Amino acid sequence: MLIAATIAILVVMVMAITRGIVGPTFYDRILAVNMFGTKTVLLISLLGFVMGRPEFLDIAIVYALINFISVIGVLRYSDSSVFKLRKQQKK
Amino acid sequence: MDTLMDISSVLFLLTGSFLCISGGVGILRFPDFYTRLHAVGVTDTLATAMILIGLMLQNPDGLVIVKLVIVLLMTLFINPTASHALAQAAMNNDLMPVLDRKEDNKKVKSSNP
Amino acid sequence: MLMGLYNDWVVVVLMMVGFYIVIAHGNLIKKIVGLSIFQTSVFIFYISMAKVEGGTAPILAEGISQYSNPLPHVLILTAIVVGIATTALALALAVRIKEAYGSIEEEEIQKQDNLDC
Amino acid sequence: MGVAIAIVRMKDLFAVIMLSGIYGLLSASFFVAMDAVDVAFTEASVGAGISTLLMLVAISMTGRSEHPVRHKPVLALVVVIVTGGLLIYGTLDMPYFGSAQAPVHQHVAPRYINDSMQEVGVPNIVTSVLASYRAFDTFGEVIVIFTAGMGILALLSVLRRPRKTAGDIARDTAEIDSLNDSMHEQHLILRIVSKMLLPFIMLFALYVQFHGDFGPGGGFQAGVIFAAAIILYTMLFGMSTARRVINQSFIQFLAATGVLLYGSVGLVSLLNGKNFLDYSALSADPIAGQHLGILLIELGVGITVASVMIIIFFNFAGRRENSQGNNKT
Repeated sequence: MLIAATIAILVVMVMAITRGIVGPTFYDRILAVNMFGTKTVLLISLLGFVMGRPEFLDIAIVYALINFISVIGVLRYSDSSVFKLRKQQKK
Repeated sequence: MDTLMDISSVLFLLTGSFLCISGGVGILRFPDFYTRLHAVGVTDTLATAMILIGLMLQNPDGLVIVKLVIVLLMTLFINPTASHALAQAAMNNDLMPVLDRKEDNKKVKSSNP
Repeated sequence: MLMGLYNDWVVVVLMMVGFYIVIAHGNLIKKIVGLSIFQTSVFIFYISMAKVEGGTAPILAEGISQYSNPLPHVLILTAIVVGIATTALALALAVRIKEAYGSIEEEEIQKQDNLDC
Repeated sequence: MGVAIAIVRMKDLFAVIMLSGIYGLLSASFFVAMDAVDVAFTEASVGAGISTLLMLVAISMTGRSEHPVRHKPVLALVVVIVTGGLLIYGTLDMPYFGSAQAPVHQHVAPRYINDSMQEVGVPNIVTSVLASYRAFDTFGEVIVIFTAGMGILALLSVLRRPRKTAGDIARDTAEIDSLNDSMHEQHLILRIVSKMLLPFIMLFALYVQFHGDFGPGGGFQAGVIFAAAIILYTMLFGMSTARRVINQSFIQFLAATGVLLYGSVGLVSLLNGKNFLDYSALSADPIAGQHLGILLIELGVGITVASVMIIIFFNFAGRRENSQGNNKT
């Protein structure tokens, strides 16, 4: 059962990567990264159980936190006026 | 009691996996950013909760459960916040949703250079 | 029979991707990304070397007799943190180059240098 | 897994950075699958979080588009293929994946696995090797990190800008403050949630720091997580607020303190008549001495890593804000 869930998550990860590569706007890419992060949290906690040593959940916690921080950071620095200016110049 | 735990754990895990996959299909198939965000934002949180609860039922060991609860709380706080921030940033940078009809779409684009 | 080596091949492919980026692209930031890919391939190489069939993570617990090799883990653990420090240094250099030359494309920088001479 | 990663090499820079973030996450889960939990821990916090952020800040300063003009990549491709072919030919002599007879597992590793419990008394072998058997290496690594921090300080330091008059500074800060205020109103929810999370992140970093003897974790990881917490604060509340909380010179002082703490532990054991960094000299009971030594050393490592990361980030972000301010005027 755990294995089935792991496989499902791997499939979803592949989907997220596809969106991250295809993604027309960069918000799509950020979304893909965010989703990928949450899936990694799940994958790591599942892997811990599959391998029979579930005490390594610390890594999953770190992931959840770091994922949040990196999404915020990406938004903070892509929201910047530099990007906006460049966009207007292009148009 | 054990079988009950097992069955409910399997049920939770299955629901979680199903939600995960539907979110994955959503992010691939939906036409624009906001619908994709909707698909992912909604399913992700619930799927994570489901799978983590399923895992909790698998192993009734003290520290592990505490850590799982921490992960669960973190995701419950973080995921909606991240989705909110994403949507707001996209909105602020004039990313318009794809509308229903083609003509509408053109109008929006022309009014929004 | 050759399937036992697939991890090495993954590493080689990754390494070559990183190498290609470094030598074929002119953009300095892209080069740094390529370098970090190269670096990670080396990490994966070490870690896959440390894996022992049937072993678990090298944290002693009761009832487990076989562990993976801890030595490569130690080397890579420090290498990752040192790697980020050096990457940051490289990025800082790129930023300074941008400020001095107004560009981070290798060719343009070279052109400007030639003009100066 | 590797095949998916091979696609990282295209698109414009922003996409490249995003994909390298995904790549970091992917390689970290790969490390978990390979039993290297400590390494996965580090890669999770470093590869996925901090390095992506730094690259983003860097491209926000240098511009995000890459020039398409490239002189023939054919030559490069040939070089790459030849090198790759040779390397693959070389791998044919490698031991198979996961075999326990590989030469790597024959030399010192069995001793570490079998004896570290008696000699060092720490269940996490990675920590015991890192901080006790190979403490000298780690000392070198910490110094490398410290030096990198110093280098960035030298390259990007904001203090070397031409002096402004007091009026200019006041106007600038007022401008930045108003900019920050408008941003804060936008990000009200983010701010509140992060404010709630921050103490937990810091608490978790301390847990990782001091639990490193028993589970995955240690100074390097804890330092990075702690720095990540501060970086989150800086991103949401603005540089000027963060500078008010954490003084730049204090951070520089801390970075040096970490290295010195590490070195002085070695000196103390030297003065007590043992080898440099031999902790059994620290206490009458060798095992207790080892524990104390590892604790102190991890603390030194943690302090240095955290403060160097904060220095790096502050300098990048401060540089960026400065250049933006200059563009405006």
